[in-house]
Order: sequence, then C-alpha cells, then structure tokens
Amino acid sequence: MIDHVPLTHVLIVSTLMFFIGAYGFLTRKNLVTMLIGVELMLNAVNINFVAFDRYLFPSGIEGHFFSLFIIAIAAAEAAVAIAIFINLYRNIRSIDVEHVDKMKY
Amino acid sequence: MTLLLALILVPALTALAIVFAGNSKQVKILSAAGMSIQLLQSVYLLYAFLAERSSGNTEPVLFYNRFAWYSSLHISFDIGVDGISVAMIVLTAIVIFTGIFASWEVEEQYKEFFISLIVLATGVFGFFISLDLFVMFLFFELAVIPMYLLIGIWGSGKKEYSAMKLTLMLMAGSALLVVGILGIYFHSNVNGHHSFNILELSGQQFGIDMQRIFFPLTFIGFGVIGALFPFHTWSPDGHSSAPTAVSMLHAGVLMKLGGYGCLKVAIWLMPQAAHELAWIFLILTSISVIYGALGVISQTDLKYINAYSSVSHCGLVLFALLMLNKTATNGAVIQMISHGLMTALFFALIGMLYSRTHTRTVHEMGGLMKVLPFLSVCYVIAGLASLGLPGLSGFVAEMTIFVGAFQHTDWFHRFITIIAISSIVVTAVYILRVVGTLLMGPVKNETYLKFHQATWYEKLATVTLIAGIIIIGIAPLWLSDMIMESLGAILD
Amino acid sequence: MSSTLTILILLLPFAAFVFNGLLSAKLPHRVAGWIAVGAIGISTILAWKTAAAYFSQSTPYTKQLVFSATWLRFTDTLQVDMGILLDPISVMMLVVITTVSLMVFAYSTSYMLGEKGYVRYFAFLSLFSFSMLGLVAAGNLFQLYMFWELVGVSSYLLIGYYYDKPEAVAAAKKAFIVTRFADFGFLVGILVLSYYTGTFDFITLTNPENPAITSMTGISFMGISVLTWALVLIFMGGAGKSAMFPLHIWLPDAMEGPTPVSALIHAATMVVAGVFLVARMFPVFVFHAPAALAVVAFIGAFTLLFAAVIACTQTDIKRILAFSTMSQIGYMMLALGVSGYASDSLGFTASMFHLFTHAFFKALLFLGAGSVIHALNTNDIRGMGGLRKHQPITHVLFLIACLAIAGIPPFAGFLSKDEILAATLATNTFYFGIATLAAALTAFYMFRLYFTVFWNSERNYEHSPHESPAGMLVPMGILGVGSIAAGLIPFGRFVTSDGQPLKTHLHMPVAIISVTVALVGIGVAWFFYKKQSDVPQKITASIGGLYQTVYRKFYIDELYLFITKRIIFNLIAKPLAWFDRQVIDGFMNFTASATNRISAELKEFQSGQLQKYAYIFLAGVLILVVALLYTGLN
Amino acid sequence: MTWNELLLMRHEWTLIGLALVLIILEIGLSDEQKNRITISASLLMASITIVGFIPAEHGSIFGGMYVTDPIRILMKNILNIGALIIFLQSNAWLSKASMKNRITEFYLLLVSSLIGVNYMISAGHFLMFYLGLELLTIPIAALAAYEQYNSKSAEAGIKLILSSAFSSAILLFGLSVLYGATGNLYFAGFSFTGSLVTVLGFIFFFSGLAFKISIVPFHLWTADVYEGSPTSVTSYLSVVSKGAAVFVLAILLFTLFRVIQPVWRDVLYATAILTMTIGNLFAIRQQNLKRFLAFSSIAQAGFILLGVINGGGLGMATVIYFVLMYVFSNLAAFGVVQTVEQSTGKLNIDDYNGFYKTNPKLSLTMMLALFSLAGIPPLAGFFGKFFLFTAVAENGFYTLLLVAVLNTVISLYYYLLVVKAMFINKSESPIPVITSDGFMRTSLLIAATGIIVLGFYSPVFDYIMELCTTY
Amino acid sequence: MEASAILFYLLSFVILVSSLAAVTARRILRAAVYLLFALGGTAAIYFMVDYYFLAAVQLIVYAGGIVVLIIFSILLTTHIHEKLELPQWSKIMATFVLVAAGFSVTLYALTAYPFEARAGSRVDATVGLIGERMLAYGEGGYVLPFEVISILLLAALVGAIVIAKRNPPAA
Repeated sequence: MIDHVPLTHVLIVSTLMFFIGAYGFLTRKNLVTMLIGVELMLNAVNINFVAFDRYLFPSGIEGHFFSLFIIAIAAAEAAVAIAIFINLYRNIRSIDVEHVDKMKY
Repeated sequence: MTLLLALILVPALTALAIVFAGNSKQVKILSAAGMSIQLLQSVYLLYAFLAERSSGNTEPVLFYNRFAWYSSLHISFDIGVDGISVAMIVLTAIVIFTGIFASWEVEEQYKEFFISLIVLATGVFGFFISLDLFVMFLFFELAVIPMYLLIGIWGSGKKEYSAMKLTLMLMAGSALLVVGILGIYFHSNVNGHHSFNILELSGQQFGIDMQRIFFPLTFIGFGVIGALFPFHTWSPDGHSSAPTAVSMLHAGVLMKLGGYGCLKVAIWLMPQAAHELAWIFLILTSISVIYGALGVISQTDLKYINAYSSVSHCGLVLFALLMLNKTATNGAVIQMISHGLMTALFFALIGMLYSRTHTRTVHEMGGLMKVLPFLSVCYVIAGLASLGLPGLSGFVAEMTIFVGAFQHTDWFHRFITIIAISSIVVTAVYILRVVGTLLMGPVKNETYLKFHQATWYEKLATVTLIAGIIIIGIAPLWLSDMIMESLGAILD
Repeated sequence: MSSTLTILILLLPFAAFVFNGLLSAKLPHRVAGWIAVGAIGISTILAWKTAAAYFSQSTPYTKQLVFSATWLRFTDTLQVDMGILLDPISVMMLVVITTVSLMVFAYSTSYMLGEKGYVRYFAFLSLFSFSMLGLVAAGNLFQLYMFWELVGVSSYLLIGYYYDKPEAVAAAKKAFIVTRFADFGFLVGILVLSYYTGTFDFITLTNPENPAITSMTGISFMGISVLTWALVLIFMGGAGKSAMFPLHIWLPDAMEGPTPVSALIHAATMVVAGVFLVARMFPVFVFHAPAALAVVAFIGAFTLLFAAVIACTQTDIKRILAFSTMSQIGYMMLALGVSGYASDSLGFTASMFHLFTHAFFKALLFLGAGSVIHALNTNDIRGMGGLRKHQPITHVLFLIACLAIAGIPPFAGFLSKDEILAATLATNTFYFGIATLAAALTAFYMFRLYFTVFWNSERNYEHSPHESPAGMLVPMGILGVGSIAAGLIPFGRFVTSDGQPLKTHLHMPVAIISVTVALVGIGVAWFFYKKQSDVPQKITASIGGLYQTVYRKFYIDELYLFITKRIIFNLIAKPLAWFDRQVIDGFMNFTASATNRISAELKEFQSGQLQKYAYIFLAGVLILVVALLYTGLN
Repeated sequence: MTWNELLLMRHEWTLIGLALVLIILEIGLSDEQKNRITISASLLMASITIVGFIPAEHGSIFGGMYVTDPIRILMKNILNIGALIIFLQSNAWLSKASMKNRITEFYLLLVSSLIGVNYMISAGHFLMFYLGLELLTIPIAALAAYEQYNSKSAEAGIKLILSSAFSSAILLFGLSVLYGATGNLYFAGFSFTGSLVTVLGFIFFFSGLAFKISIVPFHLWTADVYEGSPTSVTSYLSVVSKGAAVFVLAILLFTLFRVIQPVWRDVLYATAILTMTIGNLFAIRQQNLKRFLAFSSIAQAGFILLGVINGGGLGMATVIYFVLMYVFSNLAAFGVVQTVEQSTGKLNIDDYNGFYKTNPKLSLTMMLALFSLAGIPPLAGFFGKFFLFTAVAENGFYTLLLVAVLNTVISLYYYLLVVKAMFINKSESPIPVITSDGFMRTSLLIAATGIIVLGFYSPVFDYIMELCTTY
Repeated sequence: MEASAILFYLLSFVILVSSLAAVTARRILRAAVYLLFALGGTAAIYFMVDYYFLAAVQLIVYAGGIVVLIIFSILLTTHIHEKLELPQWSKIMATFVLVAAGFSVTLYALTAYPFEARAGSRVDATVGLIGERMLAYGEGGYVLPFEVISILLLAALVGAIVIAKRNPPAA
C-alpha cells in the first residue's frame, strides 16, 4: 500500500493508461505500434490487479499471480503476433494496418 | 396400430428403394407400385375406420398410438386418426397415386424427381396422422422443402424465382407456427408438465389473453399455406412454374395442410379467441374467395387460372372453418377433398395438354375438343366440378359450407356469406370462358390434328380422380357423417 | 302405386345417358338413338301409368312421397332426402316432360342423322330428361335446386352442341351464366328459407298451417319480412330459368342449339321450370308473401308484353318462337301472380293448364320450324316463302300450332288462355288489358311468321325444298293431336292449388274478346304478309327509331355487355389482377428486395479495416454499459 | 493428490500425451515418412475421443481450479468429435507440397489449442479460464497465418491475433474490476451484488467471450479471418473455438453471474437479435463460400444465444444439443468446401453451378449440411433449432422468438441459394469430378450420419436434459 | 504529503506521459522506447508496493523481452528514420471521443463503487512464497496454471517459429 494515496487515484492512472493504449490501438497505422497499444492496455490491467490486491485484499496475492501470468501471456502473444507481422511483411512489404484490408464486405 | 405407421413407412421405403433402382422404367414402376400399395392401404384404413365406428367405437381418434420420443420435453410420436384425417389421407393417396402417372413422361433426373415427390408425400401423410404438435410441424416442414427442388429443377418459366418465393413464404408462415406451437406448449399444464399432444391440449382451458396472441399466429401460420389473402401470392407463381405432379400435389394436398391445421390446432385448441377474432379472418377469407375468383377472369395462362381459382376455393375452406359450426366445418373438409381432387385433375390435364401444345396460354389454343376428346371431356368435368355442379363433389362441399355459414343470423355473417356465395357466379364465368376458348370453337392449329390421344397412364390418372369426384358428388353421406362424427370433439 | 316404377321414370333416361356417354366414341349411331328413345319411351309409358294411378285416387289429391333416401345431412334438423314427390303438378309435369321428350327424341333420330356428335347428342338429351324429371319430382327444395342446376348444365351442353361454332359456344356460355346469376339469388333464397323453417321439405313447407313458416312471418330484414325476401330471391331463380325480364337475354341466343333441343328445352320443358317453381311454392307465396306474388305477377305481365312486342320485329324463325315462348311464360307467371288459393285459385289452374297446352303446341312449332330449317338450311324468314307446296304436312301441323297459340277455338291454347284472361279479369283489369293486348300481338306475330314462311312468294331455293321424312313428321303429328286434344282435358278437376277439384267453365265475355283480338291480329298479319308487300317496310321506316329499338331487343344485351365487359372485366377484374401483381405481390417482393438493400447498405461496417472493427467493438461495449446504466440496474 | 484425482483430468492428459507423441514422431520420422502423421494423429484423436466418453468420476481438484462434471465432460467430448473431424479433413490440404515439413506443427498447434479448450471448459478459477482462452487462441492465430505465401492468410492471422489481443485486454480489465469488487477469483464462492461497477466489469468480461462467439457487434473479425485462414482452421474457429466459448459463457452465466441475470438477459436479448439479423443480412450477399459460412455461423451464434438467455436447465441442454448438431452440420459443409477448394481452388458459389451433375455425393452432403443449418426436418438442425426456440419460449420471450424464426426464413433463403447453385443452375464448365481421400470421406460420413441420425435418436437429447437438470 | 505519495504521483506522471508519447510518437523506435519507460514506471510502482518479484518479471519479460522483440520487428520491417504518417484527423477525433467517453464511464463506475478492504494481515509476496504457491496444488496453489502456461509458451514458440521460418515456396 502506498501511504496516503487513495485507491481511486491508482485506478485513475490505470484506467487512463488503458484508454491511452486503446487510443493507440485504434489510431496507429503501423501494426507494431498497435501492438504497443495492446501492451499498454495489458499493463493497465496489471496495475489494477496489483492495486486491488494491495489495497483491498492484503492477505491474498491472487492479483499478483494473475498479473504474473498476464505478463507471460502478453509475451507469448507478442511473439506470435510479431511472427505474423514478419510473415505479412514478406508477403506485401508493408505492415501498415490500412493495407491489411484485402478481405472485406 | 401398425397401419398408420405403414402409411409413412411405405412411401419412405419406396423413396429408399428408388435410390437403388436402375433405369427410368424401374423407377417409375417402383413409384407406381409403392403408391398403389399406399392407395390400397389408405382405402383399407378408410374401411377399417368405418368398420370400427359402426361397431360403436366413439373415441375421438382411432388407432391411437403413442411412441415415446423426446420424453424430456414430453414430445412423443403420437399417431391416430379421426374422420377428417382419414378423409385427407385417402385424398392424399389418390393424388400422389395419380401424380405418379401424370409424371410418367419425366425423364430428366427421373430418380431425384420421384424421390422428392414421394418424400413430399411422406411429409403429408405424416402430417395427417400425427397428433403431436411437434411431430405435426416436423412433417409440415418436411413436405414444404422438397417443393423447392421440385419446382426449381423440373419447373418451367421463372421457376427459380417462384420456387424461392413459394418456399420462403411458406416458411415464413411456418415461422409463425413455431411461435404459436410453443406458446400453446408453454401455456399448457397436463399433469404438471407441458404437452404437445393435441388430445391432451384439447382438454386445456387456455386463458383468453394467451389465445388472443397465439390464435392469430397459428391461424395465419397455417393460413399462408392455405392461401389466405394477402399471403397467397406464392400460389400463382408457384403453381405455374411447378411441374405437373407437383402442382397437383401442392394445390391438391399441400394447401389442405393449411385448412387442416387451422382446424386441428388454431380452432380446436383456442376456441374462445377463434370466436372473438373470427371476424377479422372472415373478412380476409371472404376477400380471398371473391378476389381469387375475380382474379382469374383476366388471366390467360391456364395454370394461373387454376392457381387463382385455388385461392378462391381454398379461401372458402378457411372461410367455412371460421364459421365455427359443425355444418360449415364439415363443408370445409369436404371442400378440401373436393378441391384436392379437382384441382389435381385440372393440373394433370393442363400438364397433358401442355405436353402436346407447348403453350399454356388460353388464346393460343382452341378446338381441342375435336382433337383430344378424352382429355377435353375430363377438363369439362373438372370445370363443372369447380363451378359446383350437382353430382360432382364441389357442389356438396359448397352447399354444406353455405348452409353452415347461414346458421349465423347477424348482419355481418349474412353479408360476407352472400359475398362468398356470389363467387359461384364468377366461377361459372371463368370456367366457361376457359372451356369455351380452349376446348370449343374451331381447331386453332393444323398441327393439333397430329396429336396423339391420351395414353393409358394419362387415362388412369384422370379417371381415378374423376371417379373420386363423382363418388363424393353422388353419395356424400358417408363422408359427411364420418367427418361430422369427428367434429363433435373439436367444436363443442 | 309402385315406387319402383316412378323411380324408373327417372333412372331410365339416366341409364341411357351413362351408357351413351361412356360409349360415345364406339357406339353405332342408330343403336344410341334407339337406346335413348327406348328409355324415354318406357319412361313415358310409366309416367302415364303413374298419372293414371295418381289421378284415379279419391280427391283431394295429396302430396305423396313415394320414395325417399337421405342424401346428405347438414345439421341435426336440416337434411336432404332424395325423393320423389307426387302431387298433381308433378304428375302433370312428368307426363308433359316424358311425352314431349319422347316426341323430340324420336324426331331427333331423323333430324340429327349424319351429325358427328350423334351419340353425344342423345346422351345429353337423356341427361336433360333425367334432370328435368328429377326437378319436377323433387320432394324438397334442395333436391329441386340440384336438378335445377343439372338442367342448366344439360341446357348448356346442348346449346353448345355445335361447339366448333363460336356463336353456339357464346350462346351456351351466356345461357349458363345468366341462369347461374339467377340461381345465386335462388340459392340465397333457399338458404334463408331453410334456415328459418328448418326444413327443405315441400310437404312441410307448403302446409299452410306449418308453424315453422307462420312463426317466421314476424322476422323482417330492412323492413320487409324475411319470407318475402326469401321468396323473391327464389323467384329470381325461377325468373332466370324461365327467361323473365330482365334475365331473359339468354333465351334468344340459346336458339343456336339444334332445333329439337330448342323445342324440348327452350320451349316445352326447362323454361317453364320457373313457373313450376312458383307453383310448387305457391301456398307459401299466397299465404305468407303476397308481396312476392305481386312481384311475380308484375314481372310476368311485363315480360308478356315486352317479349310479344319484340317478337313482332324479329326475322329469325327460331328467335321469333323464342320470344313467343317468353311471352307465353309471362302469361303463366301472370296467372300465378294473380291467383288465390283453394276455391279462389283459378289463376293457378289456368297457369298450369297453359303450361300443359303450351308444351304441345310450342314443341310442335319448333319441330315444324326444324322441319323448315332442315329443308332450307336457313333460319331467316326473309329467305323463306311459299313452302306450303313443298311441305304440305309440315304446313298443316304448323298452322294447327299457330292457331293454338293464337288462341283460336277449339285449339288447346284457346282454352288455357281464356282461363288466364278470366283469372286476370277477376283480380286486376290492368293486367287483363295487357294480357289481351298481348294476345292480339301473339296472333299477329305468329301469323306473320306463318304467312311469310308458308305463303308469300317463293324464293330462289338452291334445290327444291322437300318434305321431311316420316321419322320427323310422325312425332309432329302426335304433337299436333296433342295441341288440339290437350285443351279438352278438364284440367281444373286434376290440377289445383290445394288438390281439391276446381269447377272451371268457359268465361264467355272473355272468350269473345280474346277471339276477337286474335282474329284482328291474324287479319293484320294476313294483310301484311300473305303476299309480297311493302307495307311493313313503310311502317317500319316511319317509326324507324322505335323499330330499331325493338328490333335490337331494347338494347338490353348491349347493356349487359357493357356491365360485364366494361365494368366487371375492365374496371374490376383487370385492375384487381394488376393490384394483385403489383401491390400484394409487390409488397412481398419489396420485402425481399428491401432486405437485400439493407444488406448492401450495411456492408460498410465490414470494411476490412481492423481498427474500425476494434472501434465498433469498444463502442459496442460502451453502449451496452451506458444502456444498462439506464435500464438494467433499477 | 491421488491418481484417481489426476484421472479426472483425463481429457487433458490424453491430449497432452498426443502432443508429446507428435513431438516424438516429428523427431523420429524421416521427411518421407511424415505423411504418416495424419493417420497416427487421427487414430490417436479418435481413441482420445472414445476414451473421453468412458464414464468416470468427476469432481474438482487443484483447490477448485479444475472442475469436471458430466456436463463439462460432455462438452469436451462434443468438441473432441469436432476436432477429430477437422483432423480428418485436413489431410488433403496438408498433403500439398507447400505444407511439407509443417504437418506435425499443424497438429501440434491444433492439439495445444484443444488443450486450451478443455482447460477453459474445466476452469474453476478465472486464471485458468483466461489461460485456457489464450491457449485456445494463440496457436490458432498462428495457424490462421499458416499459409506462408498467401497474403490473405497473413492478413487473417493479423486480424485474429490483434483483435483477440484487444478483446482479451478488455476482458481482463473487466475481470480486474470484478476482482476488485469480489476479492475472489475462484468460481466456487464467487459472489457479488449487482452494481454499476460489477455490471461494467461484466460487460467488459462478456465482450471478450462474445468476441470468440462472434456476437454482434464483436463479430467483425470473423468473416475476414474465416476467409483468409486455411479451411481447416476456419472449421476449427467456427466449430470448436466458438463452441467452447459458448459452453463457457453458458456455464459462467448460469452459475457465477446468475445474480445479475436480469442484466445479462437484457444484454443477450439485444445482442441475439442483432447477431441473427446482421449475420443473415451479410450472409445474403456473400459469394465466397467461406465468407458465406462465416456469416452463417454468426447467425447461428445468434440462435445459440436464445438457449443461453433461457438461463435454466432447458437452456443449457438446448445449447449443448445445438452445438452438437452444429458441429456435424458445419463441418460437413466445410468438408465439402475444403474438398473442392483443395482440388480446384474454387470457392465461389457460382463455381458450384451444376455441381450436382458432376459430384452428386458431395453436393448431397452439402445439401444435408445446409438444410440442417437451416433447420429443415428431419435433419438434426431442425431439432436443434426447435429446441432452442423452446428454450426461449419458456421464458415467455415471444417477440424475440418471432424475430428468431423470421430470421430462419432469411437464412433459408441464402442456404437455398447454394442449393440452387448446385442443383438447379447450369454451368458451362462445372467443377470436374472430384475424388476425395479416405480421410475426407470418413469425416463426411461421420458428419452426415450425425446430421441424419441425431434428430431421430432422441436419447441423446434426453440424456443431455437429464444432465442439465441441475441448472 | 508523504514522500511515497509524491513518488507515486511522479511515477504516474511519467507513466502516463510516456504512454501518451508511445501512442503518438512519429518515430516508431521512439515509441518503443516510450513504451519501455511506461513499463519501467509500472515496475517502479510494483516496487513501491513490495511486489519485487513481479517488478522484476515486469522488467525482464516486458521491458527486456517484449520491447526487444518489438524493436527487432521494427528493425526488420521499417526504416528507422522513417517518420510515421499522422493518422487522419477525423480518425483521431472519433477515437478520442470514444476513448474519452470510455474513460469517463469507466471511471464513473469505479469511483462510484465503495471498494471495501477486506480485513486480514498483509502477506508479502516474497520469492519463497511465490515459489511455494507456484508448486502448490491445494487452494491458492498455482501449479496447474503454471503447467498450462508452459504448454502455451511452447505452443506460441512453435507457432511463431513455424510461421516466421522461411520455407521454400511451393513449386
């Protein structure tokens, strides 16, 4: 627990971060930068888990473990995503999200 | 009783056997054999039914049997027949039997054709013997779908459009039915559980609010296939595009599922709402009757003519049902049978004429009486049956309906009844117009003189149907009594 | 009286119909003819025997149901029994129908010789006889209606006998449709009556004390008692079949059928079915619906004069006879209309009597006309003349018939017409005036026909006309005898409204008046038409417009055509077909195309842009949350 | 922890075993022998499926993190059947030259995903659920992009992995909020009261699952991914992945989230209507069969929600039963599409014109599948759909029911379009006669049998109903 | 104000600013670096609440692993000096509105809820405890997730490799 910092403030930070990440995901043209947005969102979730853990449920560390696993999975996801990016880059020489629209309607 | 099961098994097995048949001849012989057995069975059922009745059995349905099916939902394969079902079964057997012979010249993908046709018939037979709403609905849809292929593949004209329209409109109707059936199911309480069984449901007293919702749904649901105005437009296009046997079955039998269902489900199970809301549908059906008849007048295509006249005649069926008394309902059932036979005859004949003249436009033909006397006479008989000549089935049906409809003394019923009666004049107009143009007058085309006369299978088909029309026309009492006895349970 | 025998009267012609009908393609012509004639012959004998047996009973003659079998049950009370009802009028009709039928059948065997559809012709004729017999023998209103319809269809088939002739087809169609329209009223009438009385049965219905009927008199609709409604509607049916104005338009056209058919159906038997119907229901009319009876009288009187006027201008031999038939039926209707019941029922008896005599002489007239047409192959009297030399026997017989119809004593028509005139005089002098005037016109137009055809100057015939064969002349002869002898029957002793004999006697003043006007009519005709003369032309020219109007039958046909073609076909049926295709079906198609359209409009959502997808995703989440903020939590 | 307890996890164990066998085979077999992998994998998968059906005990282990009960076992078995059929159907594709040396990996990834499915269904803790979900997704994203030289495949992979990452971020955020409100992540004892924050958490969480099921408006990735992915992967996504998500959604809603049933009912009510309608409206206009089936499967998902909305035993039973029939029907359709695609490369509906003339058996199978999906008797789909309707009617949601049944009419329209192409339309150059391999034929036979028999054989449904009475 | 609070707000500021920079920076490599800052800041907060292990993992896996991976991919697929195009203005606005709405709604919900602290003695996530829990299989034990994630990582590895490795194109 961080003394004298109310839980709400932590939640403001995490929520803001989450939506900044979402903003990045929704606006960035480069696939990699979109991925960065997702990472920010996940990180915000982690802050949430940790904050709840510490502020509300000091006797448990479930949130802690959840964050741990999220980090691991984020890594796995990123690895696969990047592999696919590279694959795409080989195919169309671009990783601009707006070029990824061959299939539609 | 295994007899009823055999009624669906025989066509199903026939269809299966056709799969393994070799050439076209074998397929046709198999179909004919199967449907002959079916016809014999149906007649035997009729006999057994009458025998049972005369021995004093007054159960509402006979040969009742219950096979557990989806027991967790209390769905069971309930079969049993009353006089109405028996009559409809015999009708179906006759029409499919003749339909096979009317299709004798089908060579394109003959195997698939006969299989679809017989599957369709299976659905119809199943529908008429089932007493469980779910099973009934199952067979109902089973009967509708082969229609799409039959029209789409073997049809003529704008067949794809017609087939799609027909299928979708009928399915839209059955969509309403689903809602209706489930509403009934969940509002029922038979020994603490819900039920689909019509007999059990008929003992239920549904609340009037519930009935107000589900009666219209069910009635319109079945009404669509009974060509209820304004949901009838699938009928002209569908019938005109369908191959002969399909038109026969469709107009002859399938449209009857509508009337039968309206009676056995909507009216039987929800009588209060039927009384309360009948006036709305009476207006619609009386419109159907006169509208269909007037609609025929300016048609020039034989099949359209017959299709619109079917709208009129089937409208009369629903009209009569909504009179909600035994006499009119009795008339409605007789009308279903009568119309089934004569419209099948019409379509069969139209098909036979078409195969010779290659046109269905009335004005392009003429003087056929001289070149094709047999078929022409059959056509005249069908026409006379259609316009309600005494001695033929149509008269019996119409008169029973009108007498029944006249049991209501109020101004509204009187008025619409008279409107409906006036259709007999219009019917005479269009029938005679067609007969006059098509069959009489000078021979229009020299090539007509080279037409081959009716073949044995054509004769068999037409004569069978005419026999049915005449038997009912001359001696209707047994039929009428048989139906009447069953109506006690439904309308009291 | 054996019921089997009476049934056989009906069944024999039916058997002949079935036999000839089924074997029409294979049967030798002669065999078919003889089967039909044989069947109707036996029926005739049986009918006479039945009549003899019936009338030899002690009076009053009651209504007797000699045979009855349930045919259909409508409700618990209302059921249809197929039966044979014997009473004076049905027995009388049985005799008339079988006898005239026999003559016409026999005549036809010669007349139709060599026609292609010979067997079919006899099948249809037999069907007609069966139906007509069933009609008159019907024990209840419903059975009557059934046979009524069957009669209609046989008439249709016979008028359309020459089915490759468009005029014949059109005429047949017209006849059927017009009578069908009338039957629509008839049917509604039956339904109304049977609903309130709970029965179709004639014996119950015509019982004046029948409580079902008397209780019904109080019920009214639109200010008129339902009973009157019912009977007027029933009379509508009768008017249609009997070609009463304004439902008469089919009869002249019906002459497109073979001439023997016209004789049998459109002169002697079927067209009087309407009269029979009114007579059948007479007690109901007279006791419970006098207003309806007044309608009968009025329509009868009007048609009587109307048809007579038209007959004076026509040139087709059969059409003249057709209008004359209408006129004569008008007499019968009028007589019924002015009649009372029991001792007051001179009109009833007179009407039946006239029906009886008319059957003979009108049949004879037609057969005579047939004989002429047979010889000349034309129907137009302007192409005829001087035939008395070529066809002496026909000439004599035709003259007998003309005298009979003109009402010259001692021929049958005189006596029956005299009774009618007497009956009208007793009740309504206006109607008497009309009837007398019509009598004069009748004499005029009949003799106009007679003189034109048999006297006058000869035309240029392609080959010299010859007398008809014995096969045709013998039946005509028999009918000729009938035309004289029929009048001698003391009709009032047998046929009355209540079965009690009615004393009738010749009404001298009326007889004198009627014979006088008839002689005047004949005299005028003799003056105009015995020799070639231009007087008629001059007269027609001087009243040109009026003449045209009459000649064109007061343009009633055109009016009908206007209503059917212009209004029903063009203004109702065609727009309705359009409405069905474009609006009703259009709506269904619109539903389909609208679905497709919406589908096309929505496709932008599936843009292929990942970020837009995610945007919608997030927006969806937020919308759900916000929506639930407002709804879900409270 | 005892052996018996470990045996509760037999579905997962056997699958992990399969994965190990695959790795060993990959190492042990020479390149020329690689083509035997399909048969080994299929046989093993078949035995796993059968083993799954052997009745066994159930309970929860790992302190409640892992739960089995007869319903969950049944769900797993159903999805195993689906996976088995997909195994069989993949052979033709994997035999292509471009897939050389990548066969084992394909199966390995598929099995991994399947393990994820199983764990997700058996989850007794949100972490297990989340892990299962990701394990289900990530390998499949890799598989979606499996065709290296096909930019559409890469596009599909990208769309899948990024959308799913986005959606799982949202899901996790919701989960974290729920955690904050309850302090518990075990399913057992997970309790909370309805409040603004829990609703928010629930919606966030729900959207993540809805994404997997392709519920509108979370469905937009579906069509693109289905179109671009190799057909086997599409099958897997549309059947196994979707089915698993549906099952889990049903379990969670019926148990954990029962307290806020009014909330999720409203949500499902709205989304069900949207899903059915939008799915249908888009399906109407598709030419590409895979895309077509994608939208059809979206619409089907909408129908499934009708069962979920019921919230009781009947709802659960009908959902399970529907998925069962959907497995057979959809895989039969995909099997035919796959066959045609592998031998001719054709995917458009127009290409199927005159198909019946040349390939009657395939087109009949296709017709069976489509009619079953459309709900035409006496095929399984009819029963499945009717029972779903029953479930929704039980709640008295007749308006929703009406919308649903009218949607079936629309769906019938587009299914008929395909049937029409195959049976009615004529073609100058129809698809030539195709001989599919034995695997494919077996798979189609299984699917077709399922479609035909399932409806008639009522004990299946009765059994499911019996299991579900606990809800 | 306590020092820890000041530190927290400072860190928050850093995190948020670098997050914002990460999603707006026009040079892609810089974006990656800003991400690194954001992640590092988060790790610092973890330190502040005594979640040392988590903080370490955050630094190693996230900062060390993922960011490196991202940078690799950037190097592979883009030119370093390339400046990213700005997104369309309309897109930015629309997204901003949505994100702002989302933020407000979420925050409103979060602040409106009275999160209740559960009583109990504080447990510190020491490495020992973590290890113990990771291998425990009773309640509160994480051995099963641990095993599952190993499968997941393996699968991800296989997947990534099989996609990324070059195969000769089909003939």
